[in-house]
Amino acid sequence: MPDADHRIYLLAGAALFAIGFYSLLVQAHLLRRIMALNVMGSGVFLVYIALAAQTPGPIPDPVPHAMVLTGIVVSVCATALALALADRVQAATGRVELLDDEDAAAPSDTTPVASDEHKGKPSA
Amino acid sequence: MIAASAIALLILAPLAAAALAFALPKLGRWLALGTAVVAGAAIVQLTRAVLAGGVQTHRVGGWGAPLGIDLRADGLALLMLMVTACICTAISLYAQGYFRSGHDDEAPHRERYFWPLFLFLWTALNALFLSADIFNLYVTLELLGFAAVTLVALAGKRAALTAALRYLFVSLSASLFYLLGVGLVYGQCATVDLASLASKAQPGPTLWVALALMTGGLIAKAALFPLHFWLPPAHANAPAPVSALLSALVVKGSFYILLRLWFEAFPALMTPGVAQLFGGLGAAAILWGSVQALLQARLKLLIAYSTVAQLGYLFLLFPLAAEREGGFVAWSGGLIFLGAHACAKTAMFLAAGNILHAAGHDRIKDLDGITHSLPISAFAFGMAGLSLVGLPPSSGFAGKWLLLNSALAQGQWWWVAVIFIGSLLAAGYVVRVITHAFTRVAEPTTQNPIPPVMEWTALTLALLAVGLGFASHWVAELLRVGAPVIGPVLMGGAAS
Amino acid sequence: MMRRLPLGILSLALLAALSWAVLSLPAKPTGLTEASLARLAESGVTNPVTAVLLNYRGYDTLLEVGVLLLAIVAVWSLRRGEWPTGDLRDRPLLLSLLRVVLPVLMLAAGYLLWIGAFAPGGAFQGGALLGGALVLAMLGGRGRRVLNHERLLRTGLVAGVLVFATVGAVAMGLTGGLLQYPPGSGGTWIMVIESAALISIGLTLGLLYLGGRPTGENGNVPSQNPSSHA
Amino acid sequence: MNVHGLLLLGILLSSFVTGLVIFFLKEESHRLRIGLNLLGAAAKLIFVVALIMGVYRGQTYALAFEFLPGIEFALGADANSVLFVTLSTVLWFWTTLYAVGYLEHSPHRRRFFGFFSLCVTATTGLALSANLITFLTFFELLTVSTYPLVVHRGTKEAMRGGKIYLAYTLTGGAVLLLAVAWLHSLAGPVVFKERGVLQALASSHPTELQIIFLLFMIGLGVKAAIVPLHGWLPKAMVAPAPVSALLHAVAVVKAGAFGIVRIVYDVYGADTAAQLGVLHPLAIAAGVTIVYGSVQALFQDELKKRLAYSTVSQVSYIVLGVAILGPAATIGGLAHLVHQGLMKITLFFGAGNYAEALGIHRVSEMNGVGRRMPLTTAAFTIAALGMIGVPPLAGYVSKWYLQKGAIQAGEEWVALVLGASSLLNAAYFLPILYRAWFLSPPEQPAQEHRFGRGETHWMLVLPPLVTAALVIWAGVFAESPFSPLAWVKLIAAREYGP
Repeated sequence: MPDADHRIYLLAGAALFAIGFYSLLVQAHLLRRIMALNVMGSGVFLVYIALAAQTPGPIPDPVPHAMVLTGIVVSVCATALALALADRVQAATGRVELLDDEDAAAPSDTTPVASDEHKGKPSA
Repeated sequence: MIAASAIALLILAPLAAAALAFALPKLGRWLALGTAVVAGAAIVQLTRAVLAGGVQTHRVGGWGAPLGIDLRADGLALLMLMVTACICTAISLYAQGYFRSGHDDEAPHRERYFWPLFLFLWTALNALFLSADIFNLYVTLELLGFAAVTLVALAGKRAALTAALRYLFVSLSASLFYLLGVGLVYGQCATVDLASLASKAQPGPTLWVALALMTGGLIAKAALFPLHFWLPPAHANAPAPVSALLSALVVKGSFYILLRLWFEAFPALMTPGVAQLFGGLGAAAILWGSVQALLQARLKLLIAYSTVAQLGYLFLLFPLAAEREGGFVAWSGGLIFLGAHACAKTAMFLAAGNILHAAGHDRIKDLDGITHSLPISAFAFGMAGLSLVGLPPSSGFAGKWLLLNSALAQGQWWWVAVIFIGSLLAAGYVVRVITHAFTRVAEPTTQNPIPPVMEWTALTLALLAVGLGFASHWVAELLRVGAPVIGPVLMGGAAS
Repeated sequence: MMRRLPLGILSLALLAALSWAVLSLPAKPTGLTEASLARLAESGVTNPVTAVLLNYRGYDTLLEVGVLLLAIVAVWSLRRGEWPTGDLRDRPLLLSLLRVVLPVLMLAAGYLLWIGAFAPGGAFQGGALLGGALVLAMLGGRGRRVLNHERLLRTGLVAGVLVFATVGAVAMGLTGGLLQYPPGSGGTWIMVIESAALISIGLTLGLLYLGGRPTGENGNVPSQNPSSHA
Repeated sequence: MNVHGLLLLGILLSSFVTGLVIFFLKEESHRLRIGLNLLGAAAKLIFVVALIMGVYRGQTYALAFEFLPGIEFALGADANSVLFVTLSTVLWFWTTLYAVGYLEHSPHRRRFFGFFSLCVTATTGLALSANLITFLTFFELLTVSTYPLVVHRGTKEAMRGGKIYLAYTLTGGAVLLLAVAWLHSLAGPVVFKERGVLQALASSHPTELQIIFLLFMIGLGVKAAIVPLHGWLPKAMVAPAPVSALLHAVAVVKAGAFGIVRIVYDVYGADTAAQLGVLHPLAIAAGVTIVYGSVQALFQDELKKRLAYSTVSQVSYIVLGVAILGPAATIGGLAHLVHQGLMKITLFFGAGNYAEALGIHRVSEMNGVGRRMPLTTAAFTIAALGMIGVPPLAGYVSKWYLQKGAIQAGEEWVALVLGASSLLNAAYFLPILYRAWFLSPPEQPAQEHRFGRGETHWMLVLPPLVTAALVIWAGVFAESPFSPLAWVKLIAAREYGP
């Protein structure tokens, strides 16, 4: 078992991950969901850092460091993408939640008609 | 040296092409075709090297695991690379026509962004299949996920956008599960290298949880029942070439990682219970997906649910190949089936795309007129259907035959029953569509013209799906290189 | 809400499993510290993290730079950017602040890039500062002319990936190994990669703030391009 | 594999290539298509003649390549193959001619003749298959290529018939696949061989072999229309006449029957099968089918339906012959494989002509057709009498050998079945002949349309006359060395001889 001062970080990471997962499941608002994903991410990174910290040696293990750096960059990109997409969804559906069964509304919606493109999007 | 540069090319070429396609939008289509040529050549070289010299490993930066990252090309990886190259080449051709025909003012914008995104997807797939490092696999997964989600959203319709966002949520959370699992593995074994994990991994709480996290994430990405809910809307509402890519390749990426994890990195944890559990989920997917496909009113949704079902067959590989001794029958069977499904499903989605393009709808009940005016697409759909149902001598048959053979030889008759019922259901939903090709119509209704390249790519892939059956012998021999299981390719009487 | 209870239980189960897993980790995990320190000399840099990032596991970073580029491509394909609006004359402080801060940030970014070889720092940290500077500039309505120059932007954005890939290929030509730098010259190669990466990362992070492609970019029909949202 | 093996390939390709080319022809280019069709049919005929002569000279033919380890795609020409391939090739030639005449001016002829050729490719492939996998392959190809022919008319009724046809045959195919896979997992790759290959297994795994045999019979029985698996056949009557002719006389039902011959003689071996006790149930099923089919036929007014049920009954003669141990029964069954084909195709040609020329579909409308279409009706009559078993026609010969075999095997009840069925045959054929010849035609006939001077287009008249002539020949010259009978005696000798 890891010693006490690392245990706390590891457990905190686990807790953050679980909390994030829970709110991802129960929150309807897209923004909250995206934030939930970020919380999960932070939990994962915390675990990595704790792992790096507890290795013996003069410095903390640099490998998990680099991995976390990679992870952070990826999660920044993910957040940006999610936000942009969420905004498109809101523009198209006029709501900030995901309807439960979207493909029910699909058949009329998939006919590639140009006018269909414009509907529900606020014009400049 | 040749093998090494082939491996590097397979990753660098599409990556550079993607960047260039973004910097110089007008060149996108040509860059894609160029990539197809380069990738094809590289794969030929690599295949030669592997068949001659066995598994090819390249230590990036010359460091080597555990400090560095290894790229590895064995039979399995090569098969996946070949399938990817075939499908992506076909898509590059198909898309040439797809974005130029049809008359909505969105098309130019779509094409402008399709090419770089498509090339990123290709990069991600090649990198994924070549990587031998579970953290590096995480990066490739994210690359793959972002590209796939954005390509779905490219359709721009409401349904597509919603489906894309749901897909993104699933994909991101799944990746985080996987990433956390990787962290725990590193904490336990101090390495993320697939090859060296097998020796260091001792079953224990950490590894069980870690593997559970990774598997959960990958199952969600691979849309294995019951985590398939996101797939049908996403695959059905994406643009035709994208639907094809998603069904044929993207979901297979996660399945591939699952194989690597359970058969190569952590064989110690592959208990009979785990194997049967995978098989059970696969069986459920086969039955549920097929029944759903039978009930769909829209062609693309039918095909998407068929993907859910066909993915189930891949997971029968776990219980049937779990025994290292003689597991090779199911191993080669499942993977030949994978290739068959990739070609057949691509052909189907492309054919469906042509129909949707020509008619402006894909309601199955109103298809009568269409198939008369698009005989080639209809024929392609039929051919692909043959392989999907598993009629001999198609490659789908070869795969199912091997799975059946191993199930019978091991006395796991319940999988035989599942395959039997699944095939009949598949026949059901294929026939449901095909009958419309023969119904009598007064006069075919007028439709948008379809560029020939769109029809012929669909047909070519369909014929490939059937014809590859004759190559399955060769494929099986290729798969032997570096396979985690051994035994004859076929069991029974004289052979065993 | 009916769904909350089962989902809550599920999450608690997850938490329990995770805690169980982390608590049964080895007390003193070996990790790769020794290994990375042992070969630090060969890596061409003295900061172990940078060594991992750009040499030991440089391939990860190559794909990561790819992810950054992919992100901007994806966001641009989805939306049109929105410029921060409002009359700048209401914010004299911001404008005067910018005059001081922007050059400093640029400088700091460059410094971080250089120091990365020996101490904490590097292209990503520098890029973050650069991105911040870009955001400030946009808030201050500066550099619109540059940001409307599409070709220039795209070139800057892809620079990181292309240089990185080229370096990897060239190194392979010399040593036969992908991203395997000739002995002793690792530092130089890394510096080349990082400077290109710095620009791309900074641009990407800054432009992501726009939330879409700059309005200057001429799609086919800019006026009524449906996927726009300005 | 030897150079002679290429002859087998030639036999397959002569129709396969024709089919593919036809798909890519323009719908309008009739002459070219007709030319191709007849060319392909003629080429096939020539190849087959060459094959027969070769086999007589004792030349062996084989062609094989591996497409899965241990699974060969293998063609060969043993006595059984030659029997079936000759039948299907000869009849295909005349059916092609007939179809060309019959479908003049109808839509989608490109599609029709394309699949028509594929269908025959599948049939000849079945005949030439040297192992189970190859057989299975062509069996499924047959299903797939006949479906478009069945639904060719595209009407609601046709589509329904087609759906039922597929439901039956695809399920049958799946069961067959199961049987083949299971047998393979026990015995390894199964190559057809006189007297079977399972003697060893029969003692070690009797139960498995019995179940597998049952699966085989279900899978093949669907196509052979053994009661209660016959449901699709009357429904498939919606197909155009030439298709029905092909389906009933050569392709589908015969494929099933031939498959049963293969399984019993060349996979299990008659003795092994008997020793496993699986032949007797089969014989009973066949007997039931014979009687049931005949009784059903009795009550059909629609001519094609009546013929369909007659097929149900007649095909089981073959099965019966196979199911009864002993050379005589074998001779009877195999001879009927050929004779029934000749007779039945003639009957369907006739029915087609009545429909084409006189718009007559029902027995009750057939008064006096003999006077209006003497040639067609003459042919029809010969075939009908043959079916009843009037000497010296073909049907008489096969029935006689069946009787003999039954008595030899001590299965007296079979004699009763055959007798009853013959009476029933008479009961449902004679009234037709009576109406046709002796009743006077109605004053204003149904929509009649004439082709030139003859009673109808020559392409429609010639084929039935030829096949009728063959019916007589097969009966009268039964004992001559150049008759189907002579050939099946050879087969029987090999199966039971020393």
